[in-house]
Amino acid sequence: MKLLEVKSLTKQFGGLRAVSAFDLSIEEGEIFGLIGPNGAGKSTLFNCVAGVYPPSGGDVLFSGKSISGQKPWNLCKRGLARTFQIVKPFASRSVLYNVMVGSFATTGKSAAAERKAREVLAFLHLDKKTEILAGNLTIADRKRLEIARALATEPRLLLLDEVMAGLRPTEVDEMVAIIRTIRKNGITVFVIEHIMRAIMALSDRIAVIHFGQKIAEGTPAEVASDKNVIKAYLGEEYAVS
Amino acid sequence: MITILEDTINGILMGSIYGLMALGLTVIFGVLKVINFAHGSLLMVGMYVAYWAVQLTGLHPYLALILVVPVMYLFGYYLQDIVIKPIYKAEKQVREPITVIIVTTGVWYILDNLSLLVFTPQYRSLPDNPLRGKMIEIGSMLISVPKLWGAVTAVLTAAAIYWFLQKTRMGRAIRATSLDREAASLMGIRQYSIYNITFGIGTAAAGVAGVTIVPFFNVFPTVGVLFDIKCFIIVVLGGLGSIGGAILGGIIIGIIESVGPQFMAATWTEAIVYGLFLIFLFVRPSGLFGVKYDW
Amino acid sequence: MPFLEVKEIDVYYGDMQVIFGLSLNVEEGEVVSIIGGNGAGKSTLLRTISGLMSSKRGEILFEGAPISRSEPADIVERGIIQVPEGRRLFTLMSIKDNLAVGAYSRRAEADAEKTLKEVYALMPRLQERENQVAITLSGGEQQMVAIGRGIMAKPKLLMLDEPSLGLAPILIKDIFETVRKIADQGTTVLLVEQDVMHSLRLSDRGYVLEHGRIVMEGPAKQLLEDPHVKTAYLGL
Amino acid sequence: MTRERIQIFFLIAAAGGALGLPLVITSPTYLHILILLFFYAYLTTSWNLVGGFAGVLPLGHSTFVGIGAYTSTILSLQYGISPWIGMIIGGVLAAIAGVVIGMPTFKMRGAYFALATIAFAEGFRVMVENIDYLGPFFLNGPRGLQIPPLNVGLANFMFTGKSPYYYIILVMLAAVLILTYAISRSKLGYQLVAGGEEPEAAAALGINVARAKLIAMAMSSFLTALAGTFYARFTLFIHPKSAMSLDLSFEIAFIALIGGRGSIAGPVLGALLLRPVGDFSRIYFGDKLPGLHLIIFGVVLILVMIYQPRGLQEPLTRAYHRLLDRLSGKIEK
Repeated sequence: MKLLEVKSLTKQFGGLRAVSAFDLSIEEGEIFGLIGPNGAGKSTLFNCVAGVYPPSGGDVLFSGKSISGQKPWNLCKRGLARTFQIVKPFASRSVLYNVMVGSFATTGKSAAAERKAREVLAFLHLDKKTEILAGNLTIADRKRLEIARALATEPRLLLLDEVMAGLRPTEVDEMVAIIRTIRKNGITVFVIEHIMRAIMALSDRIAVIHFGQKIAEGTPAEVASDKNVIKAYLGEEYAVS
Repeated sequence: MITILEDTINGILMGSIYGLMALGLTVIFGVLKVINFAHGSLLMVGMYVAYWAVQLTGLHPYLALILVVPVMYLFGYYLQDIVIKPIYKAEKQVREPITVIIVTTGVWYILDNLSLLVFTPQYRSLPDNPLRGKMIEIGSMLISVPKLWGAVTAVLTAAAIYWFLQKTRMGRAIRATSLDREAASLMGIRQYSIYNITFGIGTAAAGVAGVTIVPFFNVFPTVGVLFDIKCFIIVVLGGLGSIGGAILGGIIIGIIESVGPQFMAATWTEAIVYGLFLIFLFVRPSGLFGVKYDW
Repeated sequence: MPFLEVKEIDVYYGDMQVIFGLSLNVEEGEVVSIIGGNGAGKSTLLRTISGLMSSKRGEILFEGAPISRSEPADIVERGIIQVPEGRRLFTLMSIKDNLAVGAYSRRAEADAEKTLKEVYALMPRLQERENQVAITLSGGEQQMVAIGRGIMAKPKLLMLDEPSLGLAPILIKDIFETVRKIADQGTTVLLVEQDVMHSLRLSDRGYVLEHGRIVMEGPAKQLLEDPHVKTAYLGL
Repeated sequence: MTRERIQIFFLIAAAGGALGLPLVITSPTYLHILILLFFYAYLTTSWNLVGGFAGVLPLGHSTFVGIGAYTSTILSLQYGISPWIGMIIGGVLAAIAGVVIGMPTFKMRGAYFALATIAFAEGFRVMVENIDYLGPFFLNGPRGLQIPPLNVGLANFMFTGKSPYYYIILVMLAAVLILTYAISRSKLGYQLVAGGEEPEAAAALGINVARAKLIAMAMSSFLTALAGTFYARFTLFIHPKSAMSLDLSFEIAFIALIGGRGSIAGPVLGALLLRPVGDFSRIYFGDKLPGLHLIIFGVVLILVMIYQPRGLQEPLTRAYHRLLDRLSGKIEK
């Protein structure tokens, strides 16, 4: 079943068309990757799906129903959670507090929220750091905290915005493993990523965006050998060689 | 009919003076991105400086500008340097740090009550200044001479500041800092000394306003409170950071205040002004001028 | 003695380390590229050299003098000029005023008129539109103004942070040609880029930056041939 | 003895001390000062629900004091309705006003929000000053309302001595503190903190930030209005320049900011530290040095903002925890 469908989505900022007539569909249980050079429109597309911007044209469907123009908090309640490229922890509060904010999305009871939060923290190997202030975490832990908060809202679809940026190679590998387990637990994952190695290893399918348009889509192997993709990333000379 | 015309003219004159009062507030906001809650107190200090300058030297009130402007400039310069700068350094990442509002409120309380201690609550007015109570008669209309001079000064001051910001090297550096602090510092502009200078200019403008008011208005320690909320309203009306907007906003308030009482109890006009202010805050927080800043 | 020498610096963003024991050199008259993906620490490195951020450890020397504790304005006075990522023009000022602010520093001010002529000779389009407000320009034109503003400051060392960012391929070519001309006129250039191909072609030497560390360095030609560069940027 | 036990012991000691104080302090002046101290602690704690937890800077809370004071006073003077009932009605009216003010203003940026709350408060005060009769209700414009000291008794919220007022405000303060504590641990508390600190992230986690803030505003203005009734019954005279003044709004915000917004202890600590400074400098220097306490307030405010931006509660809490550690360690040995 198609969990997320993006139909001919367009987003215009003043005179700039950041995303134009973009189509995309993600099956339930998939890990889907979106890549593209800096400034290609990845984040804009992502933010349109996540309800930050209303699209200028086209439609977004979540499990068959249109969600375009919905506010982020409503999307979260429907089962669509996201992380931020620039992590936004509630810095003055503990790790546990941060995750409880997420788990309160599905419960009104503090005890239940705490139980859920501790579960998620254990899953992400943050259970030894529950009392540390979020502002004092390392970047790798902050990225995990960001995922933990999103998971605590019990999503069906998880949007991950560059969760590997700034991580060291070993940390990237750990993150890949975590995302695989998340999928195994039945959550569909939509990743934007810059680190090619990771996204190639992780995704079932990948779409490539360049100047707001889709220039390729397919399995990692298909995308990596696509002429348009090589040109977009490395310049024409590489494509010839 | 004649009375309404007379009231309108007097409203425009007084309104221009209001605009002059608000000028410093808008200049400081334009660069530091902060609403200086102590602005009314700076006006009060300006009025006292003007008052004493005239009292002690016997100068014509307007000649006192020679003293008032530099004194107030230095006062503002060091106030920013000593009291407000530490907050900016602590909150570098924040574009419009709310803590600065709190600190300037502290400055307001200190200045008002210090002047209460030093000058006592006594109301003071310049005894026989050459402008006192003078009126021009045009037909059957009476126009206040000190307000006329005040309005002229307001327009000239606004024009001078505008010219300075547009045409001089320092003015361009101030505008650059207002638009992008970091990019400006990559051009060799020292952000904090620009802040000091801007605060100095804003305070000096409050001093000029003080000079224009003193000939027809009493000076007392809490006189700033009468004007500061009016100044906030004016700058929001005209567009925060806009120099032309400050004068225009002042004129609007001036007209409402002087023509309004023809139709209703004078105190109701005050309520109308607040209502207008709130409408602007909600509907058009960038003020009358569409662009965010006109410089 | 190298022109610019960065010695073993550690840089933190808040309490998060972004640069780890990084060293590099730039010789006078060279064009040097630093390439690396998003979040590798490229911008942080330039911001540290410019004095917008400070290093917790290590040292930065320019013409032999330590500058790691200097204010940005003092570093500008020494002749290190950065053209920041995303242009960062003074949006509501005219092109002419943007360029004038470029010559704010004392060492640039005296020659401002002469430099302005040079900038206009290099990028004639800017002269045609000198009274236009910066915010109304296209991305490519804005980048030209940003570079022009940098030249107005009379740089000894010009640092460019991703000048190709968000520009169409045809404009990217223009921008790199302009950088080429600037370098040919004798200005030392330190270029930070994701556009590996264009930037390395233009450069004498290059460094590859990953996760806050230099992982490779060498003559630009050699890096262009290197399989790791391909792997790092395409995941092939 | 464990830390928890010591804490409970401290709590009981503080409660016992507070309950017993009127027995020790017989001077009506000092008791008056204490009552006002608790009154301010109550107001700042109520303010803290929006000003602290929701992370905005409201500077017009005296409006709600005024609504509470006027509502219960008019109802009791003109309709013979018990002030206790008027107190609740005033609270409800204030909560409605709070929501009406909050709806458009919570979308604004920080400085504009502060200005808008000032404008609302001042506009409201000016209106009351201009109105003698609001429909059937007699407001008496700028002259305000006098409450004749008749019908002494609990039902009429009127007493001859000061100590009943002391106990009433003490109970109110305790209640608002317990409420704040409960909110800070509830879903709403988490939502407010999250929304105040990182609104975008909060929205992505399913929080309707604007709605959470409105709920907090409604609660805060309701509670603030209750204090308005207390103020009216305690002073027996209200007029716009006292009950709705900008000075009162600012003092509430100042005390909370100096004490430490967003924490439970902060506003109370602020009142404990600053009110006596104000009162005693007024008593001893009021003639010679008028306004001295306000200068002190201003200086303290600036120093706190520069050196302890989270307020005085932060170092004090740290010291308190060290004390707890030392006590529990010593006694265990």
